[in-house]
Amino acid sequence: MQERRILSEAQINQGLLNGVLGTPSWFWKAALLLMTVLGGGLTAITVMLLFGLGVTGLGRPVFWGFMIVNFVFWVGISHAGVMISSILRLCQAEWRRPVTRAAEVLTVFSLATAAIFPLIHMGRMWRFYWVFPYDFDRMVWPDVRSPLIWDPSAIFTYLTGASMFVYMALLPDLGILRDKTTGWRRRFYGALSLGWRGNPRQFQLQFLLGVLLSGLILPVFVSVHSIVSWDFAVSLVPAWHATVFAPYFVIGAVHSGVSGVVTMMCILRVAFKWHDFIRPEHFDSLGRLLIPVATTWLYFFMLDVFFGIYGGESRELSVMNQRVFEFPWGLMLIAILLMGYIIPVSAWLFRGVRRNIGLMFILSIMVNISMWMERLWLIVPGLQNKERLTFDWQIYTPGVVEIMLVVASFALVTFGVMLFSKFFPLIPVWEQKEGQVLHEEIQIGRRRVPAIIRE
Amino acid sequence: MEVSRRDFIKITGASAAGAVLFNGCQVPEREMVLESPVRIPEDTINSFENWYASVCRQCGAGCGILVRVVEGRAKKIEGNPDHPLNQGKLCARGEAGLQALYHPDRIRTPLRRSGPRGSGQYQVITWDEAIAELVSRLDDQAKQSSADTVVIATEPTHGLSAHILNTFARNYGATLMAHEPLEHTALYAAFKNLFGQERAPHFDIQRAASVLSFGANFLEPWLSQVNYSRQYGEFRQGGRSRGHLVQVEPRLSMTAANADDWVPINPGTDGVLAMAIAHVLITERLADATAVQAMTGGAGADALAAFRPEEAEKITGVKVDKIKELARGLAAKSPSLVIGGSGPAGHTNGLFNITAIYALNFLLGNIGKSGGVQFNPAPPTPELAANLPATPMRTWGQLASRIQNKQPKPVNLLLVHNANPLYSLPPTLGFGNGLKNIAVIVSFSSFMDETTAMADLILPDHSYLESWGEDSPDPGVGYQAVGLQQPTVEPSYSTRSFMDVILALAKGLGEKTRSGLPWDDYKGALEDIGKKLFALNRGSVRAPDFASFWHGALQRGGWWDTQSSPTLPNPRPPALSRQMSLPGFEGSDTEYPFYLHVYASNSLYDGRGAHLPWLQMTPDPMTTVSWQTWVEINPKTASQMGFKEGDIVIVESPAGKLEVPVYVYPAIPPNVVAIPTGQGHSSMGRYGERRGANPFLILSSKTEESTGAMAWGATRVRISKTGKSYRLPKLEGSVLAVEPDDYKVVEITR
Amino acid sequence: MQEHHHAHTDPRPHLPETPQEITRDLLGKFFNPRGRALFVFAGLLFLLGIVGFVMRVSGGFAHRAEWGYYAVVVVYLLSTAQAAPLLAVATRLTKGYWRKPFVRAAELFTVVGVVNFVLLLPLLMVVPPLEGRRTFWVEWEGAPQAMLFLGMFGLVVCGLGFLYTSAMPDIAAARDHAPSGRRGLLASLARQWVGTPYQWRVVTQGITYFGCFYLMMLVGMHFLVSVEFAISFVPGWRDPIFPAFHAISSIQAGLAMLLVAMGMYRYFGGYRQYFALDQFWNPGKLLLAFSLLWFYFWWSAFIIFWYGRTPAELGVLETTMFGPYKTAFIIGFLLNFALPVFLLIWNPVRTSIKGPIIVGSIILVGNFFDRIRIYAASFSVDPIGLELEHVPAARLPELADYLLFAGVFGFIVFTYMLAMRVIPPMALWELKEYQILTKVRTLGRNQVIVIGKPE
Amino acid sequence: MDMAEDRKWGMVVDIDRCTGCQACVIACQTENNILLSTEDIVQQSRSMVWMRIERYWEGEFPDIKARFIPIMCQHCENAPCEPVCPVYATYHNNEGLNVQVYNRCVGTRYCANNCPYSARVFNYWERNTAAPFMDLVPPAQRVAEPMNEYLNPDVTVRTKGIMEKCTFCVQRIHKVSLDAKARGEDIKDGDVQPACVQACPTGALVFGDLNSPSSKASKMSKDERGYHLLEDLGTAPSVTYLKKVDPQHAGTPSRTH
Repeated sequence: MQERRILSEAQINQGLLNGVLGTPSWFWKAALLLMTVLGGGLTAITVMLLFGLGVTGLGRPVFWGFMIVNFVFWVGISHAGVMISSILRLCQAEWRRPVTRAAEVLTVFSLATAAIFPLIHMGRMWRFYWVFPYDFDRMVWPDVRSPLIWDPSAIFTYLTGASMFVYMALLPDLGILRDKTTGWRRRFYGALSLGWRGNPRQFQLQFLLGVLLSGLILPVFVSVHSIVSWDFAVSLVPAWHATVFAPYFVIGAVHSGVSGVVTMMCILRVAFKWHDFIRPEHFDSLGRLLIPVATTWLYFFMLDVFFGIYGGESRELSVMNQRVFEFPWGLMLIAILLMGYIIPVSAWLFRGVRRNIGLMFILSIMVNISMWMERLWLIVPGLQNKERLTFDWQIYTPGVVEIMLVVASFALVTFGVMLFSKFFPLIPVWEQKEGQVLHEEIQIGRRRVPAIIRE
Repeated sequence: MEVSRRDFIKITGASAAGAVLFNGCQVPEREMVLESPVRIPEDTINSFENWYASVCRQCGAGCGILVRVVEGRAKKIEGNPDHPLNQGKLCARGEAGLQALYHPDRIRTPLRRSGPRGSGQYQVITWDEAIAELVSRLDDQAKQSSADTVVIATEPTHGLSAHILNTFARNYGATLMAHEPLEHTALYAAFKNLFGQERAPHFDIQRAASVLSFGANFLEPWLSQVNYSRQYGEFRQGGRSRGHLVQVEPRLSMTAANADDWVPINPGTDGVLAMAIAHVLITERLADATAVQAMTGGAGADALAAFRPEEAEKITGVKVDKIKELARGLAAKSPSLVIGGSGPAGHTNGLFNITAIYALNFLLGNIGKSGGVQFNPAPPTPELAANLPATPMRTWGQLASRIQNKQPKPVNLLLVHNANPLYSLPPTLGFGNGLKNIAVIVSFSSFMDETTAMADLILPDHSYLESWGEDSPDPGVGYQAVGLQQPTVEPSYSTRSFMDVILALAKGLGEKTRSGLPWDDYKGALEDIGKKLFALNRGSVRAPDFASFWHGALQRGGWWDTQSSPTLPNPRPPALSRQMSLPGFEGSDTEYPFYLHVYASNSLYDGRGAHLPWLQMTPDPMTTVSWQTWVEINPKTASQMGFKEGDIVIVESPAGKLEVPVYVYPAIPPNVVAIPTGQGHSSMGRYGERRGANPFLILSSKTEESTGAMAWGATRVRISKTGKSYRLPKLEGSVLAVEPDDYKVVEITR
Repeated sequence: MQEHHHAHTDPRPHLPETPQEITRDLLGKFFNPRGRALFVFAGLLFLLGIVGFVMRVSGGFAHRAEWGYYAVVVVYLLSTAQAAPLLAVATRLTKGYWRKPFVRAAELFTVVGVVNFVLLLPLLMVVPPLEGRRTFWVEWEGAPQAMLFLGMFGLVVCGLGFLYTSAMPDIAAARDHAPSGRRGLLASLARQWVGTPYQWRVVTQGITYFGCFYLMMLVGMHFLVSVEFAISFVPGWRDPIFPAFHAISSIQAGLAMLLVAMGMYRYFGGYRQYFALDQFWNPGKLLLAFSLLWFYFWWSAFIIFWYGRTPAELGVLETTMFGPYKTAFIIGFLLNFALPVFLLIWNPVRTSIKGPIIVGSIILVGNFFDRIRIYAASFSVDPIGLELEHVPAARLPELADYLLFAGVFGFIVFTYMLAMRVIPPMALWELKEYQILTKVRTLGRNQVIVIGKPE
Repeated sequence: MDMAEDRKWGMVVDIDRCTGCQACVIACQTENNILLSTEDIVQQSRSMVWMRIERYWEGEFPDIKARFIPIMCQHCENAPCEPVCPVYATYHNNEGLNVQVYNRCVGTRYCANNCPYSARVFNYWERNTAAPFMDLVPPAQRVAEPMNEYLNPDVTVRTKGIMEKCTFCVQRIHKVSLDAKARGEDIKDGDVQPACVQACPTGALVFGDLNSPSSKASKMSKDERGYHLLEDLGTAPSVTYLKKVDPQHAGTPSRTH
């Protein structure tokens, strides 16, 4: 780990809390911009409420469109946090330290955003609570056979878990903040920090909690996107009804999620001038992690495509035919493969690229564009050519409202993370220090080899 | 009878029970818990309903209907199972009658024009004023002994209403004309010539073994759609061996689509084909010998030398083998039935076509046979026998010119009822331009159609669901039948039945005019007819006294006598014409490369249904397009000319031009384009006006040579791009619906 | 820091003090190996297997159903022995410090591939013609055979290459210390290895590339086998995830195979001090993970079929799970998933030496039954059409099959022990590296082990 | 309904009789208070039709045929739409009907996605002209007073955001069975007639109790021409189609049997 500069605790505090204790110059401008976009999103929802979903581009038989695609996409992004924090924590990957918090926060906000979409997408969104086991005047419980009942339970479990994750990892920093602030903020942080003193016992408990949560949240992590994928896979819609969907969606989620984290790290590094904390070596490791992930994704992608044409059933073939040869799906397919795998992975093979922040930024964005398209490519064509009643085949074109909502969703997540960064450090201070303490090197002959402490 | 508590709740206090359930104040029985939300709206409330029998007036067929009335509101129209014509069935247009009753744009009171003509500014007046004004105007004309400057235009009608109108017009001295865009003049002329009957014969399709139809769209609005459709069902799967239907027509119409064999033919040459078939029948000794004797004057096949299949092929474009196949098919599958419809009739040689076509029935010995052409007896009473057929377009042309140059006499007063000549007469006739020369135009329409919009005085008629009436259907069912129309709901607005108004006028105009019209209102007239039927003491309803007879008749929706054996005509085979007559067209084929094939829309018919949103939204059976007019073009032609679906093109004939979106129609010859009628109203209520295009506007004013009927097939057009495009509102999806080979949606067997 | 520390004070293998001692000790064991009795016994079973093989082949290829259990044997070898080396590959790529003692043990399994290659050949004759059945190779007759042949060939070659490259330095070392009798072979194998930096680079690079290729070939092979011998035999079986499930269950079995082998090394091979807790509970964790994945992948397919309820899919479930082969399926389900997970979630079991070994042997049995319910069933489907006409009745193994079952043990153990006598069964150089890279430091109050991780 | 348990309503569609005349479509509209498919609704491919007549082309000019097939909810025994609804808005009742419960529906539209027959239509638009901002909608696209007068009091008027579909005119079924019960009799075959069946001029549609062997529907559903739509999906529809008869047609073998 050549780039590591040994910093004093003071330097670390000062560097990592700059966003919280002071406000960067760009902050308010960005906030204003984002809020206007969000305003657009709100208008869109209001219009849908007033006139009905007619304002979207949906019709018969394409009843699901952009909003659902966007939902799947954001649930996907939300897999970054746990992937990084919990799995890497269990694997004791040293380089995770600066990445964890940001990833977890991204998880929380993207998941919350995702959860909005199925709700506003309902015909009677003001009745959303009917999917919860609450029956008072209806005298009928939700139907547990429906994937749309599995969905909310999985998502809200995951949301709770992820938030706890963030909070647990936040405790020590809250302590620091409490000591560094005055007035209402002091009281605020004080209340949140639950009397954190940072004595060894507290640290050990907090560490145990971390390990415990990591273990507990893993099944949820897998189940969430599996269940989302089953929304589609259990139905009879051609090209949806594929057994591979669950792992395919999960790995795709990790792919886009981790790329999302990369994007975010790039932005943070520049925005908060965290060059000492977010270093090329971290991007290097993320890049290396992404290669097998992307490859597995491609493997499942191929399985899905192969079995789409396998057996030559007209219902599947018509969809696959449309996906490959018809505009815009054909081009989309090429774009997905190029931007989702071929270009980035072949680039990540080179250490130089992995350590080049600018390139990593572009590549990670590229991956997520392709993943968004992939979800669209997966979901819509199946509905457009549903079954062999060719008489009913229809083309889906998104409405303005839907596009506005998609844009707004990106704004919402960014805004959420920004707001978070205003109150809490996006890089865990204590992990930074711990990492520095645990950092070791071994002398072998003339070389110094970086080493980890076997926990 | 035992009714459980729950049923009691359901039947009576259901809504209350529902409310309680829905608020969940109590835990009801399990079934109700699970089903309450289903049962509350649909099932537990069963409204208390009355059913009234009446007659449908959405077209001329006169089907019997039952109207479901709940709390004084008509809720549903269904076919009257008792009525011999439709036997409980009904068509889309009949179902949509409710919207004519509850249409937001109905004219609700008598109106007098207050602004310039056509400005749509009217002032509300009372009925007394209205009647008084009309009476005085008529009186003036009568006093100036210019009663013949009064023209009364209605739809073609028969029976009592025709009787009253005729009498009134005769007494007063007014000219009485009937207008129908797709008139059957030529058809009826042929019936008269061949069968010696004023009335249309009864086609016994259901018992026929094979039917050869020349452009007779009998499954679509043509003469009596529901009756023919019902028979068609039996014809196909009625238990006997499945009938064979062949349709000869330039375009694959809905009827052709249901035929076992569709024979595309050059427009207007149907007669030639029919004669060629006759030729084959005769040469191959497949025809009834005596008929041949009579029809060829003993000359046999030589008489038809001009129509040898080889010759016919050149003209009709139908292959020789096909012609022979058709002839043999007819002969093999007996009883057979040959019918011809608007297609062949709507040409300059219409009468020739139709005559030739129906003449085949003589050769095949179908006349009067079960499964062939059967004849309808005259209605039981002279009043019901009265008839007011459509006035040929040529005559309308003469009227138009008379209006325009006030020669020989001007038209001072025009009374219009259920006719919309302004919409459906080709502009080249100059009817529209002439209107300014008419002093007063009076309309009895209940909707602001084009003609009514020009009216000075509007005396809105009842909806047919609010008024009395009668109809002895024509074409009939082979025996005497009289349908009775009665008010099913109270009139919603201050409207008055046209017949009542006429009778009021007659009353107001004094004894001369009133002679023969003793009644105060139409109901009275109807009851008189009722009395006569009662006096016959036969048929479906018999009763000790008139009152119960009358109620019985009204309840069953009419009176009919299946046993009636009145004298039926026994026509002698006609002589076949020896030289052929070919259709004439407006526009040279070099300048105007396409035949224009105008056909009646399945839902809007000739445009009278355009104001009803239900009929507007009814998908066209073939193209599934609704709310619009389109021009059907063969795919090859379309690709050559670079048209794709939705491109708006200009269809131009010598008479005028239209802007219409293209529908690429795989089942139409490359040299023919087709446009449905019905749309393109400039004024027809919010749902009907300013949508689509009106093909009548570009029709030439050519007429059928001998009868003067409108020849709506006699126009050629050319087509050019506008560059504009439009998404056709259609039910069909984004691709041309063709079933995958390995999985048929519509499975087919031999 | 973690709770199991006081349970086992030092989980590391106790290596001899100096590199030289390691060499001497291990080569000593190499030149006079133990377990001759087992060797002979395995040899006998090997012969039995050959007999069964001959019987099968002489029985002719006409009746596909008869070959069901033969296919089971082939696929079982592919899923266990040929998958075992993966752990060497994976741990090398991820720099797992605990791999050092067992990499060679894993690599040696590649030699079993040679036997399986021979076994596969007659099976190719049984593959039915393409027309009239569902398949990938539209009308490319003979494609399945060709692909299977090439796939297996490539797999075996990669494997041997992998083994040879990584063993090169040790063979050389052995050559230098070998008694005159054995020097010849070793010398010819070791070529002119003297350990120049260039040679080292070749070796390390070679290991990576051969490893990666082996991984890919194996996954590809599982795809081919599962499609050509199972899916395409059962009409209406359109199951994209099945090849993935096949691969996952195979990796699990490979892991199990390796654990059992390590057990043998430790208890009967005389390598007790080299195989310590580290070498068992780390794979133990993986085994738990893969047992869970086994269920996840199986379930993702099952729920889709069960929810879809189309006749074709229900037919597949009937054929391979709940029909005639119910028992085999249930046993497989218990031994592959239920029991292993139940055992491994207990820390005392997972973080022990015997625990993982026992679970491993359980899984080895379970996998065998799992393969039976798949391949015996799919082979007995007849005729292969476009729709499953009737669910085939269960077939019981015949004598030849039983001989082959016995042979399986021989095929694996005999060839393996044969290889042990040619190639040093322990990676000397890896162990030495390990020895160099681990140090003990004092952090705060307690002693910690520091492990160097060279970039 | 006490005797309802052993009843299973079903329909038989004789494609050989169907002429595609659309009478059933409008009959359904008038009976069931279906939102008017105005021009823009049709353009947006959201036609509100519980029953539609599909037209399939076969061959090329001049040897071209058009085939009609009426498609409505098939009331599947094994309905894909039922298990996916989170709020039990659609379920199978004890008379073999696949009922749609409007006031339970929250409009996830999952059922519609999962219906292979695309038989379900969704109320994309607000239909209440009194609702706020509805005056922005052009008059020709609204159903204006007094057209509400003809609404069927036995059928719910659905609001926006609700899924709906053919109910086999459940209101008629229950009216008939209540009347029969009041008379103390059982329902006679042919007493219950959904609007489409009642209207169909050619008698292509037949409705009845498939469980009573004597009913016309159950007899016809055993006709050798009978087949089910998309049979290989195993949805077990209650609607049986009778194959079109075409003497000229070779009769392509189909995968269903």
